[in-house]
Amino acid sequence: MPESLFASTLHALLHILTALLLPPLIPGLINKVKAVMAGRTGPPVLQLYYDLAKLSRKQAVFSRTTTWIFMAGPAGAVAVGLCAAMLVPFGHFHAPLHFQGDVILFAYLLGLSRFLTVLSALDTGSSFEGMGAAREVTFAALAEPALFLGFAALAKSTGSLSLSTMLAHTGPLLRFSGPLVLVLAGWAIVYMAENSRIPVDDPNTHLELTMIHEVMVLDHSGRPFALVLYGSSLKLLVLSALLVGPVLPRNVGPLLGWLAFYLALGILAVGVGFAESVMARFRMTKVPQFLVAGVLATAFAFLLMLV
Amino acid sequence: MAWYLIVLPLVAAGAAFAISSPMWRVRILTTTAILHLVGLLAALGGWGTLPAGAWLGLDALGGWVLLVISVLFLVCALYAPAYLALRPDRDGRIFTGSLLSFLGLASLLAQSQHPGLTWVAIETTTLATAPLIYFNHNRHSLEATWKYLLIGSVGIALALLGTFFIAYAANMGGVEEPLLYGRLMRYSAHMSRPWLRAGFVLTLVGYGTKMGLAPMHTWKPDAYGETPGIVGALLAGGVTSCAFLALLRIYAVVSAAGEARFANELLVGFGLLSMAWAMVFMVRQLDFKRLLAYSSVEHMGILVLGIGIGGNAAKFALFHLAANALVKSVLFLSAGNIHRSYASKQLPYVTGAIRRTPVSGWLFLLGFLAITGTPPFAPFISEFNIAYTALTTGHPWVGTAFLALLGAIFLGMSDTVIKVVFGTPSAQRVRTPYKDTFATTAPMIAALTLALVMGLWLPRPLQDMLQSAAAMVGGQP
Amino acid sequence: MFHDILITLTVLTNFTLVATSRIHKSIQVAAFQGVLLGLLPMTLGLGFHVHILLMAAAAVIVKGWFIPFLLRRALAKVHIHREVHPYIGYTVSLMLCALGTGMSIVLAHNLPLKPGGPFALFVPAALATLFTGFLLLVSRRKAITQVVGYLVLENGIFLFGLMLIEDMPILVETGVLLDLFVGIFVMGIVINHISVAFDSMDTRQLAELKD
Amino acid sequence: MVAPAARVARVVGMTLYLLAILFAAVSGVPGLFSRGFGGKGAAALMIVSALLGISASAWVLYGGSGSSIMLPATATISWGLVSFDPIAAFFLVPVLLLSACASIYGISYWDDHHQEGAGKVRFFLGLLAAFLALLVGATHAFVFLLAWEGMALMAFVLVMTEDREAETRRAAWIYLACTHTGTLLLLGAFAVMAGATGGFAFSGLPPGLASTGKGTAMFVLFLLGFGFKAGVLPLHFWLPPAHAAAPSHVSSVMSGVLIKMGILGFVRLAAWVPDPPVWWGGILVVLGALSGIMGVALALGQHDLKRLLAYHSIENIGIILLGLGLGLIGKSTGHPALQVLGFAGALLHVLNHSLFKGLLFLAAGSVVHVTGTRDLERLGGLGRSMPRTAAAFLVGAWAICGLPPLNGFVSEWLIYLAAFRGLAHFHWGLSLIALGALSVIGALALACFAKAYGVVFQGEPRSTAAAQAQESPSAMILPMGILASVCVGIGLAPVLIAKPLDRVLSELAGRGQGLPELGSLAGLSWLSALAIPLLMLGIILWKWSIPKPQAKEQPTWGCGYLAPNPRMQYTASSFADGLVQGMSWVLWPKAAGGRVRGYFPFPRRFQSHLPDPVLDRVAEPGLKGTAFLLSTLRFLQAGHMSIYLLYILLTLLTLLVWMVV
Repeated sequence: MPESLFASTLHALLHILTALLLPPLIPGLINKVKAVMAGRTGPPVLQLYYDLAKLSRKQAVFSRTTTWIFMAGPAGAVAVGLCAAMLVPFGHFHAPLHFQGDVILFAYLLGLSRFLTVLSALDTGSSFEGMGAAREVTFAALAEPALFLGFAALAKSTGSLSLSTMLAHTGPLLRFSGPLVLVLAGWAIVYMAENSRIPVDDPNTHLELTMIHEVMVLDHSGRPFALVLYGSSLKLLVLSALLVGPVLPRNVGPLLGWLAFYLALGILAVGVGFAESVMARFRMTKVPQFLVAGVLATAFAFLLMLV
Repeated sequence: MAWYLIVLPLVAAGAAFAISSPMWRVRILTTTAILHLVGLLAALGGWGTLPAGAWLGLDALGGWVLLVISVLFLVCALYAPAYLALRPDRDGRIFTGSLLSFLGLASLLAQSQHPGLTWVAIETTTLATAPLIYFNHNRHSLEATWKYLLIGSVGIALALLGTFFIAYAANMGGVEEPLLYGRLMRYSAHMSRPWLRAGFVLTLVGYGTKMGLAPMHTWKPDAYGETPGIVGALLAGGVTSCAFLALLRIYAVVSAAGEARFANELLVGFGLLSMAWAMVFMVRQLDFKRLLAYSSVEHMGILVLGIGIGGNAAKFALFHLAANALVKSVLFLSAGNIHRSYASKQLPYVTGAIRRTPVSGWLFLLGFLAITGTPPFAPFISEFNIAYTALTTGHPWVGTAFLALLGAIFLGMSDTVIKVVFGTPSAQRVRTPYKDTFATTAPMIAALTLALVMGLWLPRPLQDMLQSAAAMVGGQP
Repeated sequence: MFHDILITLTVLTNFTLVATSRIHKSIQVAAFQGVLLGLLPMTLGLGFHVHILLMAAAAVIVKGWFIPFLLRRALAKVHIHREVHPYIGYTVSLMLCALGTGMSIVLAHNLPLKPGGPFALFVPAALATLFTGFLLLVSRRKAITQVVGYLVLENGIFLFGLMLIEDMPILVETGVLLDLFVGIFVMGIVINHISVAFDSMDTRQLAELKD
Repeated sequence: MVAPAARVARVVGMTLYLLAILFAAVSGVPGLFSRGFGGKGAAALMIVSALLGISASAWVLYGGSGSSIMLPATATISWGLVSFDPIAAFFLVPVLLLSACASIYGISYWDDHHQEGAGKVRFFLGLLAAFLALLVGATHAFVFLLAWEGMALMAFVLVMTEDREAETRRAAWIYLACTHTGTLLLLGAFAVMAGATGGFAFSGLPPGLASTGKGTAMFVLFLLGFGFKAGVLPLHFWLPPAHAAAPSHVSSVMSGVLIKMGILGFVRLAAWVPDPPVWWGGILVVLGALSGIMGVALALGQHDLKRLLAYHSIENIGIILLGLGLGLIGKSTGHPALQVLGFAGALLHVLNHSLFKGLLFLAAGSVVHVTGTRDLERLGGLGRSMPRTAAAFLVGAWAICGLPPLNGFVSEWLIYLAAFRGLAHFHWGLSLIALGALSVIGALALACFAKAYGVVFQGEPRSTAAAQAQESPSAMILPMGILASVCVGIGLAPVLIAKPLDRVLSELAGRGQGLPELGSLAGLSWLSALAIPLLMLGIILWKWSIPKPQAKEQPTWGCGYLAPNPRMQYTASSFADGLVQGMSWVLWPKAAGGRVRGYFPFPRRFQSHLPDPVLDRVAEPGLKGTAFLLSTLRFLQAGHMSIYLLYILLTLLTLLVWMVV
């Protein structure tokens, strides 16, 4: 869409602000929904903001086994998350950074944040965190192809290699057409795996042996832990944006567009909260099959587009 | 023709046999070798002009082969003094005498233009080299000599019959004495085909036995395994070359008579069979001297294969004759040194040669690499070109088989060689006083260098000589 | 005519050689064959060239007397009289010999002869004798018997050489005489070393070098 | 008639190139005479050679003109040709850079006082570098084979350095056998090629040849010959043992550049062929996917640090082949974009892999040097005792996983772009294969290097040797620093290598075919635009999160268990177990040992390992079986002379009968 320079700067600013400020809201929303579903009052929606503020003032305690990587991990993850956020379109406006091939960069930034998290987990030498790290990389190996096959499908339909155009205008691929639905289904699975939500992982159980993400950050505290929490919520936002992008209404005005985006985010969060409160998490051994289903879904999407 | 090339070594042989001082004997040996090479180079100036009707004369083919033998002999002669010094127990008389008389007879062979004379030369070479094989005077060397003599004599008897056949073929064609090769080739059109073919088959089997083509090669591993390395070098590079030359002469007549296709099929068949047979026995071969013997069988196979393929390959078969002789001398001499230092030539006992005899160990390794066709050593050039000609001139399957066999042989040979050369010397073997010295290694280094140079550059006159020798084998008189 | 009879006798001696088990006898027969071959040149009606006489003398003296003499002496040294347990039994040897003779005849048919020579039987006989020599070499165990085999093989070649004696005497003489010399040389080894190094002359003991 | 200036300009590159070869070749010579000075002398000469060579490459790649010289005639092959064209210039850079780093490293890694035969190692390393440098410029069958075999043999001797170990001898033999087989295949290929073109010089092949039977035979032979060297599955099996057995700086040169010479071969082939059939590219893509996935999968299961790295070399060769294959498809179907992106990605990955794999092997070497073991399960916690080595290894791991903002990402990104663009074309299936393979490889590589770095450098030391580790001397750190900084440099400013790549690409496209510039197809500058803020942001946040000095240090939380000890840490095997078990249907891991039973169990051992599917399951049993079959033929020479004479008789009879019939 032809935009004036002013408009686009405005959009960019809004985009950046959203990326910086919005993330902690989403987990809060999800938890609220879950609490309500469970008939509890639950923590306030802004709880995570409070936690972050408190943690950033707290003195950190850390294992003497660790090296600088232990600290650098969370920081890097946040930085990476922000960069990734600059690539994803929020709604139907071009992301602040968009160029041919940013899809791949986006996917690899996710990989990078995983790498850093895993390393800072291993840095403690705790067998629990080692276990978590092992699971993280194992499941990611299955999530990655699903993500890329989805990109492949979209790229083939739009002929573009940039998220901004790929997600915003899915070309001949109509919304709610078979392939797109399959892609989104596959990505939904990726979404749960990457953000360690139920049914892949349970963000707020405390049985170390059953956890993936939580168990990797057992030893973090203080500011690093704040970064960890913020980073994961950021990841949640980014992937949500990826997920809602294609289904948003097109060719609406800027204001409506942004509103639609926020609304969609909210709906997604509520949906996640709902899902988490009605279903239990899988046994560890079931998770791979679940992820394979995601791969198959995206693969079918690609094949469907050829017929 | 050059009488002195024949006479000089024979006289020297007589002298070496007569005098008693070992020191003088080896001096005679080395000086004769040097003089022979010098004289040969001088004589080679005129290889082009061969007087018709001469029984003796130095043509391109004979000149080339004799040059190879002479160089090889020089290498061995330079090695001999140090070796004889190591073996005071043995009588150097017969040894030196036989060596020198072999040189004389080889010169006779190379210059002979008459099949009968050629045959006589080969026969006498056999007799002259028999005492060399018996050098060690133990049961094994006796057995080896017995096999060498009896199998060799039977083979040569067949060669004589073959020569008779060809003579009869010529006789039926109305060709009278003297049956010089030149005349045979000129009148080959009239010769009786059946006799000619039968004659070729007989000479092929006969001289093939002497060369060591499978399956007539059976004396070879025993003989090479039981003789000193120096004799092995001379047999593998010299005696075989003599037999090969004799075979080539007959082949030239046959191909001049237009029977080349018939002969080529036989040669290719024998070549491949020899390589395959050698391969079978080189895999897991624990005795590294027998390994070299089989490698010699393989390379005889390569020679006849090249001739059989013909054209460019024939030329490079002749080139390979030289390459093989040089590298084989390195291999046999270094193997001899290693054998001497370990007092064994069996694998479990001989390991880590680069630690006990560094120079010989490295030379053995390099020689192995050279003989298996590693550029830029000379054998690579010939093997490459033979393969290339085979693949591109209508023998694709022969070429493929050739390369496959080369590969398999490399696998088999490398296994043993690496075990011998690397690792730590095994504790079971007591260390003999032998140590690498300049005298026992310099000749090998020289030979290897020569092989290297040949791979990169060959003087123009030698190239021309090679060319016309190949043409001669091809049947142009 | 006469030479045909001699040739026939030669072929018959072949059969006797492969059939006999006593070493003395085989030496005798070999000597007899040598004499036959020696007489053969005379009967060809080629006149009495020096060459022909030379050949005849060489054959009769060396093959008929000298070599048998040496062999008998060797035999006296080691006390063996029979070729026991040959690799190939005597009856089988006989059959093989017959087979070989047949093959030689077939082969000879494929080798056209100069018209009008007295040599009709020479080629088959020569090949048959050659084959017999081989048979003895292959099938016997004692070194002496193998030497006899080698001599018979030579006889075959000698027989063929006679066809060329007229036209190219030098070739034939040098060849044949040298061959005889080698025969003697080989025997020298047998007699002077093998019987010493290995107490009997059984060539089974000469099979230590192998893969 | 060229102007003198132009003539001078033409010879500059070649002169420098030849000088570089010369210096490299002699670099080991001083070491043979003086023990003390040897290492430094070799390093100095090699550095000079690297400077000369790299400036020569720069000259050619940034606009200077390449040139070629004729070597004198041999007895047999008319001319030997060496030409210093952009391709040679491009490949020369990693060769000399890595050799120089290796020889600096060698000063203290393999010094005269501690190791046997240090002079030998230096001498042959110099020769190896020289042969490699000659090989990149060889454009004639004879010179090519000469350099090829020379390189292979030097490498063989270097692998054999510790020949007292039986394992080393075995590894070296396997390597020698494979490389020689490869050479024979190449020999056949060149023969066929010369038969078709009538010359041994690498001129462009005549159009239409590639699709004939001759062309097919040639391609297959080249594929096998170069594949052996490059370590393409299933011809990879020599690679892990050889890399594990060799001294680490040698492994870094071998893995960094030696196996790339197989790729060089493919690149040359791609340059000669004007009209490659599509299936050529297709085969490369399929083989690439296979090598990539299997390579990284096998790497996951290793617990020998150097074997792990070796398997990753196979994986990266696979990635390079994916790029080459896509480029080749582009060339045959006439899609310039595909061609540019695929080839550019492959070439850049060649450079990148040699950088970070060299770096990784040097770092691994310094670990081995200090702790004396390659076994992951006995290492750990080295990040604190050897911070520099750890940092170097981290950079290498980061880059090899293809993570932004390092160089590994740039090349994989280009190949991804090629694959994505390929989706739009007719042969979308191959592109999809490439895409899927790349994504799987990326994820698995990340897992594998998280494991490697985590187990070696993080946590608690698992053995006393690891506990007493000290940082390696600076002569070993310096080369790692150089390589690491180049990795970062390319990652941050990939624009700089766009022009050289364009030069090589135009060479690859063949004469007269204009290609779009790489810069116009891939927004390389965007990467830098994003990478730099990313780093800054990360550093700022890191600084912010670093706790005050008086921060409390505690032992790692044992989740309530009070007496944790180092042996309780998650091991390398258990880290990879999930993935290995998941892929057990292709990997066939072997496990021995029982599970723990009862309330008061006795001590139990458990060990698992991952045999190489080709070497341990096919090649070795096959060779053993063949050898046995052949040994059953030994009866043919039982020593009985009668039998021997019988052979002669039978031969004679057969031939006579054959003649008559």
